[in-house]
Amino acid sequence: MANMAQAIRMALHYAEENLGVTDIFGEDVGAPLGGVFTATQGLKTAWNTPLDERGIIGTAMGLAMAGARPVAEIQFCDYIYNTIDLLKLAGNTCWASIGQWNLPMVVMTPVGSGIRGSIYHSHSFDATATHIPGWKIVMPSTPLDAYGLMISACRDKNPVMFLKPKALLRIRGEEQIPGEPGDDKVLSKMIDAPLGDRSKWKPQWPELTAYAVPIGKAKIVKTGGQLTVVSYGRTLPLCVKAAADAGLDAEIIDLRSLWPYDWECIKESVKKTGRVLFVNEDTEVTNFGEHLVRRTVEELFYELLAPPRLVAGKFVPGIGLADALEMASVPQLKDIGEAMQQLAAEAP
Amino acid sequence: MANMAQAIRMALHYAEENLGVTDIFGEDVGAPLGGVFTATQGLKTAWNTPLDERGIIGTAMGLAMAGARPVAEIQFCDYIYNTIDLLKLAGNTCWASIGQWNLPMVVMTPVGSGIRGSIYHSHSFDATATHIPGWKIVMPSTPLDAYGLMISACRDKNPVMFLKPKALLRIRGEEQIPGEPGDDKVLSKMIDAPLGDRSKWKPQWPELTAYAVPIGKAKIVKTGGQLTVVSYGRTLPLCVKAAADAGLDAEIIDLRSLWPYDWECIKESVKKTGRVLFVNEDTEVTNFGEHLVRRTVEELFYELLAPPRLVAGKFVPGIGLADALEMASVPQLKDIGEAMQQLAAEAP
Amino acid sequence: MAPRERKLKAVAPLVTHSDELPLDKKLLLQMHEMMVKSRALEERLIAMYKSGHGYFWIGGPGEEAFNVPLGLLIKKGQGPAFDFLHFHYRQSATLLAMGEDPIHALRQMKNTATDPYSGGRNFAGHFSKREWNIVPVSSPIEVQYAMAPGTALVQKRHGGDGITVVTGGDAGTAEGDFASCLIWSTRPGNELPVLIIVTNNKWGISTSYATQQGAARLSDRGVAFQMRTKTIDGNDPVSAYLELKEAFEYVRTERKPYLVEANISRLYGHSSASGANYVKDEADCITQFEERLDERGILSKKEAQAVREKWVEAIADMARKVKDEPQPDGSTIFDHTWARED
Amino acid sequence: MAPRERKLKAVAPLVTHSDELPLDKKLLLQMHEMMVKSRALEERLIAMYKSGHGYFWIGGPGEEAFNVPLGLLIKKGQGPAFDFLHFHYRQSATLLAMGEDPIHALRQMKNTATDPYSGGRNFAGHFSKREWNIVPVSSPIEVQYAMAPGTALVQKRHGGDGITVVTGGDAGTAEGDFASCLIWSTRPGNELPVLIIVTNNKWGISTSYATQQGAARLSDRGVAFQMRTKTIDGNDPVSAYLELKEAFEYVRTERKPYLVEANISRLYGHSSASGANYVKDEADCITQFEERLDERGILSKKEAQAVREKWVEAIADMARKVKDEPQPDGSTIFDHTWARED
Ligand SMILES: Cc1ncc(C[n+]2csc(CCOP(=O)(O)OP(=O)(O)O)c2C)c(N)n1
Ligand SMILES: Cc1ncc(C[n+]2csc(CCOP(=O)(O)OP(=O)(O)O)c2C)c(N)n1
Ligand SMILES: [Mg+2]
Ligand SMILES: [Mg+2]
Repeated sequence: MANMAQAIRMALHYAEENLGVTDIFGEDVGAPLGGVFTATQGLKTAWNTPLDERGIIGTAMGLAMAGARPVAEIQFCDYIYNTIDLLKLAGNTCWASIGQWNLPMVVMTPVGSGIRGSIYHSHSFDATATHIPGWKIVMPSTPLDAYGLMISACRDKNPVMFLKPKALLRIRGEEQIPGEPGDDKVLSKMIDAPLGDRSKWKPQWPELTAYAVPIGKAKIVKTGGQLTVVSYGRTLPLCVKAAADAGLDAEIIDLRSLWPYDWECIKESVKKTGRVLFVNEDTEVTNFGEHLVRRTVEELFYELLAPPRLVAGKFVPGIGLADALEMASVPQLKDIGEAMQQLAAEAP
Repeated sequence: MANMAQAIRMALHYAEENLGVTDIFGEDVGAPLGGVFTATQGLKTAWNTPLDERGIIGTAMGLAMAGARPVAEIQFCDYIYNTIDLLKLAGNTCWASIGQWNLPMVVMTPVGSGIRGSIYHSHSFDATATHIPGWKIVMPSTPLDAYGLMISACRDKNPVMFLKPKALLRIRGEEQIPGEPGDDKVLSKMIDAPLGDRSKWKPQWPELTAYAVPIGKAKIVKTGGQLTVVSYGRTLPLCVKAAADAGLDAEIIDLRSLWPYDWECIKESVKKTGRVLFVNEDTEVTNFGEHLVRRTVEELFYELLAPPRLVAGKFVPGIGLADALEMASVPQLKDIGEAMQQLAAEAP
Repeated sequence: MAPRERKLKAVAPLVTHSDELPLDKKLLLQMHEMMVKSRALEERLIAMYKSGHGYFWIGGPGEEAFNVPLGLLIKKGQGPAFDFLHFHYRQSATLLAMGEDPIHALRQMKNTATDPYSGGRNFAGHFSKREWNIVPVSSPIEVQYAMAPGTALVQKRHGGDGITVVTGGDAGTAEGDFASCLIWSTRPGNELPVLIIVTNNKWGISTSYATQQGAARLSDRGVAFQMRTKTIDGNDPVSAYLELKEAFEYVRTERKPYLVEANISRLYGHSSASGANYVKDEADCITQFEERLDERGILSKKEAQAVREKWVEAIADMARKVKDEPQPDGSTIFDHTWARED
Repeated sequence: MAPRERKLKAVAPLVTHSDELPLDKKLLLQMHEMMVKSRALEERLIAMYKSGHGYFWIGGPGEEAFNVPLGLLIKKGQGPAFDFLHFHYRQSATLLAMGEDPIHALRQMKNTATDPYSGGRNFAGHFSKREWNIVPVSSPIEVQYAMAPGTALVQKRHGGDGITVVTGGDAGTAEGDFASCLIWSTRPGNELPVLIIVTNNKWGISTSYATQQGAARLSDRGVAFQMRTKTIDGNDPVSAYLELKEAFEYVRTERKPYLVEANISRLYGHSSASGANYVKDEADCITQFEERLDERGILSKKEAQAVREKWVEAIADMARKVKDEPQPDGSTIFDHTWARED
């Protein structure tokens, strides 16, 4: 099966062929590199930009205004923080112009830890992104969802922030993307750029379809009755594994869309289990998981058997390079497992 | 009594005379204007900068590195959002250099609604600021606290973000700042720049003292047993008034320091009342009040008589100019009063 | 040894046409009327602010001699075949020259629900009009320079002669976005059809250009990028017209950028926050132009006065009309957060 | 009518000293040894990465001919009387030329607790040394250009001859912070003593300068600001030394900025992410310099080889030592969040 980088690439190929995507651009996004994580290799509308994140976001906005359909990349979300004003502007342009100007644009950026990226290649962006109104925000945890969410993002009339969990980009999926060949090696030969000279290389795209994951719809990865676990991105598969390891009957929800998010899905599950753990790896102060905790107590307080819990990144100024530093800074399998067990066992 | 703008000005004067403050700077901060809210009139180290927020924050960092003690202003917090990367860098420099480089710098910026500032002069910054590690963050609601917090900020060895609640800047205090003359008119004559030509004007500073409000310490504005209300900035006096209007025996806490914050004070109060309302005006998704809600359920769940509640700004892309739009977007007296009454009356 | 370095000088020529009126009489009169109409509009907006019919005023009195010719030269319409316009908040005169009804500016000033630009959400002077490719004027200074390459890129691909026009103030050029615009417009082989304009009134609120920026001429900022540049007298509508015309033609046909700095006046201070009173020691382009028109026998002072009265009155009428229009309702705050699905 | 506009050309001269060796033999040999030592260090760092003793490598092989003279010319010490240094991540050679012990770079590569720059928190090449005014090298590109005016301002006030040196890559000049540095260094009457350096290796990761930036010479970016500028050959240590010396002297004495662009090579690609293999079609400054030293009878190839072997070995010894040093403990993640109170 395709890995997530390949899945995104295929979705973007589909989108430039069928959904009107005109520009896939950013630092090192075009040939020869095709993106630092290979997610844009071989795409016909991919191009390289100056090293200027403000220019990238600004140009995306201009392109969208003029009728193009851009997919802009910020090479690492660690480098998006000088553009927050522009992201806010993109998010308020439709509203401020009372619907005159909408901005159909996608911004994608790799997020999170897991590759020993040190202080500046380990940032999360979900807390900051969810505080910016006017954007839709998605974050897949599987290649198939990455494919389907990218299709939806490229169809949306509004700005969509597509967060790519760095640690999962090279992990192969367990579900087939409609159209991809069954054999990984065949797929790789078709669409992965060769090492060495790429000037004559052209990808051979499989016959792809418009498989779409609707924005705003969560996925119940595993049903269960003992407690609810809500996560997304890198920590989602850890939640699945931790529950299995601990033999807990957890209901695990992959949120996938952070804004708008599938409150109905969370609510139904929490009503059933009475216990909920939210897991993400952004730093834990003014964190999106805290929004979910707040909403939970606001609407479901009297149905809770235990306080809703959050496992998130420590509130440290950065994620240190050394192994032990990264491990202690962002949730690991063990942390999640322990939190689940405690929550499942918690009694007043 | 002094208003908050005057209080800040006096504290800065004290700080440049006694605490080593070397540079008070930003757009229109120096003569002749002395700041768009007059908070820097007549200060001897105040100077005007190019219109470049990134340059302002970057220069502050450089000044702090070289042994100066800067107080930088961003004219409105609405215009700070292209500097978040620099703020993050300022917040991680000491940590990343394992303590070699600390940055004793203050950034001050007017925040919030209340002056019909429309989309771009009504932003709040507390949610964003509290998500940035390595900063101390303060926000006074009275002139005396503004004075005392600025003194502490100018003594701190770390970056301090001083949020100025715009709506309160021209409101006179009820407490005297040690040293200020009793008569407002006398004070104004001494330290407010005259209209017209100011080239020959010099302020006459009162004899001031190092009255300091420690960072991290909340203030119980009113004790009470029925419910706890935690707020800061513009909404704090509204909470006081709403409680009085409703005849509620509320314990009202002015947080004053957002980071680090006085958890002990909140905790003691919530233990006593079992009910807590958090009030701020930043948009309500991934909001600092949600962090406080999370911490409350995390540590005090079993002592709560009702779910902790949050009153915050609506999650709108901007605050519209027209009266009704602003009123509907951010908490007003009525909203706060209703929330208090509901919380006080809430039973499962 | 090779020579070490040279002290370099500013190189963009300053262009003026001080004593000439080499334009059609009809055009001269048209420009005059538009300038006067715009001034009447701005003065009405200020009066509205002063009498409590609006919370804040910012606008363009003093820039008419530049903004009117700019408006006349624009290729107006929707989509990439037409000009895309990233404007500053002082460009009511450009809109009026393009044919906009001044009543809408009054509506925005009074933040009525009928304000077609923002529905009562945004400040005066913050226009937006999609049918004419006028992208929303934004309060954050200079972000328009970061967006302009995007629309210009679409136009470059589209072909034809539609171009992007972006304007901003002198102080704002200190923001990095101005530099971004220069870089993104001159990528080798991908030069963009963008007319980059700076209106230099020598002030950013209370801070003078002379104290903050070391560039002798702001147009010199384009030189390193091998871009055409010039500094023009924006207080003279004739000079402005001719110089802008040449720049527009270059950008339309060559599909490459041109950086124009226009020296202009700020006639009522920065905004209502600084009082919005007439500044006597700044050149008033309308008075100056009327002097010349009178001298050449094109328009007498009396005739000019009549034009002014006509518009003052017309706009006063509009203001009366707007007075009774409804304010937006609090229940609408979320409207248009998302694009309409259709 | 006045002339309309002129097509303007890049104006900063390109300075080279190709055939001369007008420096002291002692200095030439010192520079050579430092260059070789730095190369040996970088090659060891790469080897460590390749054998799993580090997660990521980035560094400066190829820039030695520029970075060594730079380091030799710095006025080293703490506080505003000395030079403040805002460095790029390719400047190990500058540090070694300043007298730094190479073992610390190995420690940072291996993210040991003993790494004095970041305690195992930051990537290789991200130096920080307060005793020498070396501010932490930051991963975000170009932010150093926004901070440099701050340290230079303190130095301007302090008097004496301490200056600020800021370096960055060519691609990074597209960030607005580079423009901010030019603006803040040239405020009229407040010109700052800052040596602004761009090392132009013609690449930003996989993206070539030629495809993205229209400035013929990056040093031309300073022209509009009436700043001294030059473009030099950074692959020739003699040229680099002489040109930097002149620029340092100007900034030290005139207390005004100077913009220097140095053309240099990127000899092992961008970083370990692109393989970190030797790039044959880039000029190797050490090979070239050794050729010249040999020709002039200053240092034979054999002698040069001996220098190299000495340092390869010495650094290998250090690497062995570092191998057993402890990693930081997970419990320390919050340490140094706040400054120590004393
Ligand atoms: C990013 C940003 N910073 C600060 C402000 C506040 N502000 C509004 S106008 C202005 C001065 C602008 O001067 P200039 O660019 O010369 O334009 P002018 O008003 O003179 O036409 C400032 C500082 C803002 N709107 N945006
Ligand atoms: C703000 C920011 N954007 C993107 C990156 C990712 N990045 C690291 S190095 C680099 C290229 C830098 O090129 P240049 O400035 O020429 O320096 P060089 O590496 O060639 O010395 C990029 C894009 C970054 N570190 N910071
Ligand atoms: Mg101006
Ligand atoms: Mg480079």
